[in-house]
Amino acid sequence: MKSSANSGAIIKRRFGLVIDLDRCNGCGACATACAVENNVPPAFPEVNERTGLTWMRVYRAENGRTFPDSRTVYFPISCQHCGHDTPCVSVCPQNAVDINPQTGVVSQIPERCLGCRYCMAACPYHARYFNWFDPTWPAGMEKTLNPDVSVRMRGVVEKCNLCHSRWQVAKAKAAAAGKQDLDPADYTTACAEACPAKAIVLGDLDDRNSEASRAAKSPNAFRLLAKLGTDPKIYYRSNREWVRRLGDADVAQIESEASRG
Amino acid sequence: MTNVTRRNLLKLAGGAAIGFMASPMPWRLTDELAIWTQNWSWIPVPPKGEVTTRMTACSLCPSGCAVQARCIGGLPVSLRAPAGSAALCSLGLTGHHLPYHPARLLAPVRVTERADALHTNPVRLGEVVTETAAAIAAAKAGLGTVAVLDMRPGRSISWAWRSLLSGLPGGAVIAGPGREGASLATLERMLAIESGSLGLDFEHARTIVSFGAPLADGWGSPRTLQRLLGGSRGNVRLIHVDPLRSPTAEIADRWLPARPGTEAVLALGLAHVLIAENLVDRAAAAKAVDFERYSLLVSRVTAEKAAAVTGIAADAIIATAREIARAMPAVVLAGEDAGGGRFGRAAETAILGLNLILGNAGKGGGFLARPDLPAPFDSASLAPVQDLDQLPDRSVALLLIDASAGDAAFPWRVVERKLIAKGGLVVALSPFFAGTARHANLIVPAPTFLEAMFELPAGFDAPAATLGISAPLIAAREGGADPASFVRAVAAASRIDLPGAWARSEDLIKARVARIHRVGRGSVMSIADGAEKPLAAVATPDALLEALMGGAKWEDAPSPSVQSMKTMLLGDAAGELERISTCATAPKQSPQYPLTLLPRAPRDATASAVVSPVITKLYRESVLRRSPETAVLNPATARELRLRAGRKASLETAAGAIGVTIATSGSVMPGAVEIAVSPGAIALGDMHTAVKMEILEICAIDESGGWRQSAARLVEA
Amino acid sequence: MLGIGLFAIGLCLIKGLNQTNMDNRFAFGLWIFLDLTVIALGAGAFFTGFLLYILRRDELRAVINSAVVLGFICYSGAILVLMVDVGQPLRAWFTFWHPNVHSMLTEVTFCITCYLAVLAIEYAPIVLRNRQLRKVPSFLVFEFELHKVMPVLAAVGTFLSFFHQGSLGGLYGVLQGRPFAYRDGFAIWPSTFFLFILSAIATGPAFVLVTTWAVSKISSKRLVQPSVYRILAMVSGWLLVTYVGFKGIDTLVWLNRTVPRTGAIPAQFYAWQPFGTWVLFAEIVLFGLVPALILIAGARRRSFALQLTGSLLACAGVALNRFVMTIQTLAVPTLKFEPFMLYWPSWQEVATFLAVAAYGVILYSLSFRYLKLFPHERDLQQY
Amino acid sequence: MRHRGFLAFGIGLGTALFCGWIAFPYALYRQTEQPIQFSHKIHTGEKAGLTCEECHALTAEGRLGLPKLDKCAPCHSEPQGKTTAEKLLVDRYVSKGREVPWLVYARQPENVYFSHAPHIKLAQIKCERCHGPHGDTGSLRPFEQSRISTYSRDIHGRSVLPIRRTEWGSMTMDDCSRCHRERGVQESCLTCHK
Amino acid sequence: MFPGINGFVWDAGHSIFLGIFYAVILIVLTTLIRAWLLTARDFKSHREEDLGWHADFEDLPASARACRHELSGEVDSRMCPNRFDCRYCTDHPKFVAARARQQEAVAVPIPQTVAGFELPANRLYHRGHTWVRQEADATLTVGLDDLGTHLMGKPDRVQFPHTGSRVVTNGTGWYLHKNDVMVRVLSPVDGEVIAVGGPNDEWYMKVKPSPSASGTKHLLSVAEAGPWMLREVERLHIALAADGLGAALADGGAPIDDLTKAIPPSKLDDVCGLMFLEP
Repeated sequence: MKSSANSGAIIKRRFGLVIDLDRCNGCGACATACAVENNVPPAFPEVNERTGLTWMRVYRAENGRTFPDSRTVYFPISCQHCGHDTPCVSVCPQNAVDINPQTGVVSQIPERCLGCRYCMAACPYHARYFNWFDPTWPAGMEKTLNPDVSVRMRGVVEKCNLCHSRWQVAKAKAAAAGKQDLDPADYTTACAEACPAKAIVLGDLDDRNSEASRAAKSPNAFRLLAKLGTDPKIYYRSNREWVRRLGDADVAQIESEASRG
Repeated sequence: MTNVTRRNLLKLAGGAAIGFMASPMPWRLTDELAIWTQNWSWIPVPPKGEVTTRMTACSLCPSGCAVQARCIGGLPVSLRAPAGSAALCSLGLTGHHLPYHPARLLAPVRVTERADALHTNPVRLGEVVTETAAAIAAAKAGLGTVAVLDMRPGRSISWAWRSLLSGLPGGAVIAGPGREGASLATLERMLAIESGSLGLDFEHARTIVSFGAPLADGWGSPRTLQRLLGGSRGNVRLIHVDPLRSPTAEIADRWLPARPGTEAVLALGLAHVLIAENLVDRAAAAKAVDFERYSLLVSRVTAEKAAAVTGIAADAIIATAREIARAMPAVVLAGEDAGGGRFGRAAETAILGLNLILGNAGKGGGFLARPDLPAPFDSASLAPVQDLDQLPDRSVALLLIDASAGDAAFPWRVVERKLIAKGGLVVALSPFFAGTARHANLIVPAPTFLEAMFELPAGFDAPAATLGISAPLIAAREGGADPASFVRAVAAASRIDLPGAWARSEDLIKARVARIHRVGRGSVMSIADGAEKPLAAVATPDALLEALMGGAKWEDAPSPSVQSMKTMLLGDAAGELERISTCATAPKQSPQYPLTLLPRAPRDATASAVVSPVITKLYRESVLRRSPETAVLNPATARELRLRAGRKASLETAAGAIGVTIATSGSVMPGAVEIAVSPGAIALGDMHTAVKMEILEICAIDESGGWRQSAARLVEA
Repeated sequence: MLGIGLFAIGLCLIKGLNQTNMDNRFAFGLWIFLDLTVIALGAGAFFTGFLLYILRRDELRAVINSAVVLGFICYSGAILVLMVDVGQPLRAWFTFWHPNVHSMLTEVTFCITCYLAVLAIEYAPIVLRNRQLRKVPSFLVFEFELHKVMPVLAAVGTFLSFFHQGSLGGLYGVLQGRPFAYRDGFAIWPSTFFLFILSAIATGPAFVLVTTWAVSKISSKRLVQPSVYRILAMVSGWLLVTYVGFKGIDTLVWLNRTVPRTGAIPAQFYAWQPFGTWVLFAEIVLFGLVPALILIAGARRRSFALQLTGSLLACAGVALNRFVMTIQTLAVPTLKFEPFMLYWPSWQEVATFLAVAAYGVILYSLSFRYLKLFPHERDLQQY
Repeated sequence: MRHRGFLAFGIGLGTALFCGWIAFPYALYRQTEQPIQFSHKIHTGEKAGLTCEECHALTAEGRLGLPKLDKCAPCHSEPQGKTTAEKLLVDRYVSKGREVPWLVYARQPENVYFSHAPHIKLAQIKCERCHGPHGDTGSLRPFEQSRISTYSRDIHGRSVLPIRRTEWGSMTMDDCSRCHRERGVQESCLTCHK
Repeated sequence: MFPGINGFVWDAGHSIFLGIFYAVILIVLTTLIRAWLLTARDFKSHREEDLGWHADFEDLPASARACRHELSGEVDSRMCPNRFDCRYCTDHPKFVAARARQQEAVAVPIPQTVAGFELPANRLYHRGHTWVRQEADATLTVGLDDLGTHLMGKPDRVQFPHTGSRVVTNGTGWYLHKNDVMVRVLSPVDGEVIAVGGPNDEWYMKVKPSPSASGTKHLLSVAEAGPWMLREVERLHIALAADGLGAALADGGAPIDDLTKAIPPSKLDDVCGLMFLEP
């Protein structure tokens, strides 16, 4: 009885990131740390920015003015972990994508995926990536892979899962100590941890006194393409008006020379 | 009859089909095959084993950040910054990949050039030593001089080199060209300080006037950047002078996009306003021996004139000067760029001279003289440490490159022209067949980060000398050679006896640590718990070593004083500055080369000869950073010259041409071409792509050895 | 052609999809586009069957066999390509074992596989009618009985086809992440669901007409009565009119209600060359209304030339529509700061499809040679 | 003729059934012997009287697995008895300080993140629930691994059919999720997959 | 997919979707099985011959399927609805009745030869170019008519049913082999084969009509045979005309006795198929 009560206890969290675009200076440490943490393989020589695997991808965007008035902003974009009408969950033909009720993380299970890429067509953030190549590391470098994350195979889709392996480790640690819930200090994402400017913050958006939820409520916080109604759990904030306009969907197109070339 | 048998066969088949369907085989087979696709033998399997956490420090760039390694079965699988210490850059985060980099050398090699591609053939270490010894002999016999190109001066191995060179003709240790903080040498000469070296005190500066110092791209210790980025930026203001809309410019309070090459004029212009408006402590400034001449010289460079030359509005210049004066102490930097190198003597003198009239010498928030780290051993005679431009051209017969602890990006020609015409030998100590080492005739594989003990002497921007140690976590690969023992071997082979009882690098480091312990000054800062305790409290040298190995840093007690014999505002560049101050207009662009080529790179792309292959995430798998194959123009300029984004083109200067892809961005100064110097294909681990000429090789090199800008043109293919 | 194609297929299966020019933005490429087109054209099979067996338009008996074979070829070909298109063909059965019933793709997969089976069954009697095979009495009798139950299968086929043609449309209509493709709809079905059905059944007969004509040109035989062509043209024409009508309404609703709600601006969709507003015009008028009118006029005036041009245009129209839904949807950026992208298929992609096309041609010509695809052929030889 | 037809049919059926039911399972699995023999019975029985937890102990990170050599060394510094296994253990491993390369029957595949901690500590599940009563087995059966999927045979269970005679018959995903459902554990892919 | 498989839940979506799916599968399967059972049944009731003819008849060109009353000009255009089995035809009796009335008006002269082919009056003719003569002992003699004989000439080999076996109307009568072309001759009557003749005899089979056999209504009287024969000759002409073999049919008045000599083997098969009613 006790046991079942124990394991049955419901813990609902809504983990999300809040990214301060005014702090981000585009160093890319988040992308690198992410790749190291999640065993994302390096690029084949043939790979380009259209076929690469970047769970955390930093877009460079400009305000469209020209020198010296041109200003640059960096958008670190991972899976936005939509909470509602999640585009990818509903389209996957074989339940390889779902939302973890305990964390609100949108999962992508490479072992179940058949590589139809419908979810990629569905995702407005292009946060899902397809393994066009077999995963390969230089000889010996497989010794540096993270044992808590399985290496994906060619022909499947993969994406950010808020370093879910770290969540699992933290849960296990808590359980070993007989605790149901993990200690927030034990769980943060690689990108948040690596950011030199502390621009990325992970936290439970429902937990009123988590730093993340407070930041997410700040007046200058916004979510990408919010109007699509997918309720993403990744928030961005910036005091610069043009940046917010760039991130939100209901303003006229701003030419973006940046991500060209 | 045939019909009958056929019919029977049919029935047999039918029976078999039904039978199989009724057995688990087809279904299990389908399942097993599906699972097989999850466990393909060619998918790498992560290691299994005990999870441990170990502390060390990053030796890949001079900052020496503290590192916490997560190890599986003793081998690091991820690196991160320990709580409370500065975060790691992309290079540091992937440092544990470098021992497995495809460019990693596992045996000494001889480099030969065939069909415009470099090839390596393994040789025995003995051969390298004898050939080096032979070259030394030849040098002694008058063929030329012997020099060591040290990419990380200040390490105790430098003393080993210096004692090796001391007896040799023209023997000198050359600090890597264009390295961070090199410009301080100029300031040191202007101050003619007797002992120790200058250190920067950012902590107390209220204004940072950065002439091109790429603080946000890794310049100086990350602490500075964090202070600038931190929400509590509060009392420190950043004024950034840079033709590039760089990340540093993005975070600057004021950005002055001076035309490339006119920084000196801008500096003089600022000086003019500061003096004219009495914003400086004249009395302090007047201490300088050449103050009269200086003030006369700057008096010529009015704000208007400076504006005409630099392209920055006169009132902006005036406003800047006032801002500086308002928020003192204001430290002025002539920042080197990891890809663009130094400004050159004249410009550095003009820029750094501002510090003197602002009275920053020996002031908190300015420049402090700090005692050097103790030498690892005493030696009767030591070869000097010099800058490259102090070497006469075509003089060096034997050049030893010590790239064992890191590398830097510079045009090889700046070194090449110091070598004798032919018969000169270049021997490199480097873990990788990449970077500077590619220009050597012989390469000895040194251990790389995490494979051996590295010492991390103070960054130039620390107010006091500090020492950290990067402890090895991985067993050194077979076939490597320890730099110190290589020095010993060479010395032995050419019958030079070296002072001190040391065989390997560790011995040198331990010896130095022991000396520090004997000095007894300063304190030990532990990373694990952030506790700081006086060195006196550390009982034995071994205890100190242990602490440092565990990630602690020793920090000398600060001594905020600069004993300078005489201050010179014009240093040894008076002549050049005279000329600069007199020319009244912007530098002309030749019609043949209408563009100004600005090679740049962030530190994490150049501090090591190679980067982890996963750094492709930043360069090739996304366009966050532009690869060395991409030349970026202002759209307007592109339109003028009828160049289209995305097209292949050849980027040409007087020195040569390379193939690039054109990109456009509004953030680029009209008339300029921005291009990254690193990382190339090899640095990223792609050994198959044939090595083309690299961008730095076509950069023009000015008289003071700088290569920040060159006249160039783009021709669409 | 088949050889090269098979080689290309081999490459894609062994080396992986890096052989194609698809990428993370163009997750779908040439293959999906052509699959959708081919399946739309294959609709002729079920719709002719529907007209013949359910609505009892017996004139169509003249083309039903050919239509069925066409359908079979289109569907089997499409599935073949899909098998190459997915990253892990060996896991394809997961969709049946762990289906996500909310996904349009699941619906498509189920329906198409079922319908292929049905088509195979419908194909069987045509094969069994072969002069040699019918010598085996059991075959002959089975064929006879099978023929009697054909209406049931036709009904099932019709049901399935209606569904998956729709689901193929829904495939894109439901992508609320892609304002360019997203459509409002009824219940769980976006409007594209119904539009695809309409366009498919409208162009199916047209395609049958075109192929019949082509075959009779190549074999220089008269295969069916002109009246059959007329019926096909008439059916196709009127359905096309209906389709264009609804499509027009849908487009207006989409531009004025759906898109603004998603925060996007319709004008942006067509701001990127080469996909200007001309695409919209071509889709609805040039290859929609025009062929419809031509077809009807042709049927009225008994001018075969008109009927043929109309049919060709109609087929082109459905292809264009599928192209817009698949490729243009992916080309149009969703985030403000990302670029517009284009994509060209690699030779492997083209070759793979050509292989399937070759397979189709071969299978059809074999059927034509040995089977009786056009029952009236013989009579028409007489006079 | 008819009769002969049936004969042919029967033959086909028979061979197929044989291949499917008997030959196939035999051919599917590759058998390897454990490096040395080991008797759980002796260790758990009155002889040593150990409990599972004493060797298979839970670490602070919630990991639990086979005991390392340091667990064996204290008693087995020199052979306890005459068996070859004993001799091997001491000579080849204990004395050399090399870990015994046990082949793990119950190892889950790469894509699964399984931690014993929640199952033992929170749900209080007994070892036998999943591992069966091998605590009192006298010897180690050979390790069987599928030639195709590389899974240990214990994952799919002894029987080639997905029919479980006992509670601990197999360790497939369905088994996990069945138990989870019974206990009302919130489930999603990422609960167990990594 | 199935309850119990991981991920399956009893929600509306699953129930509806899978419900429909299984329904479809079920329908398809049952349809197939039904077809199969019917097949089995047909074999039990030995309908294969009949069904064979059924299929063949459908495949016959329209010209070959004209109703006998069209041939005799009693109706302008009529396709035979009963596969030449007038015994079960509802309209046939009406026509006969009508004819009876007419015959009172004018007596039709009975031709002995049509287009050079003999049509003996004491025989009944079948559309498959066979004739039937009712013998005194109530048996039926079956033979190949004049056109058939001329068409095939002297067959190399004749393949008869075993004496004692049953033949059915429009089922296989016997096979004629000529220059490796095999021609199936339809049996004009139901009954048991009691004797077989051959090309050398004037007849091919003697048949004892089965009690169930309901007469010879379906056979053409010599009067009807005339127009029919004309039509047949015309069909033959057209068939041959395609390769300009028209002339081969008749040199002068009398048709040559062995057309196979004149017709290229490639074409022979088709021509025979056309004339002997096998598509």
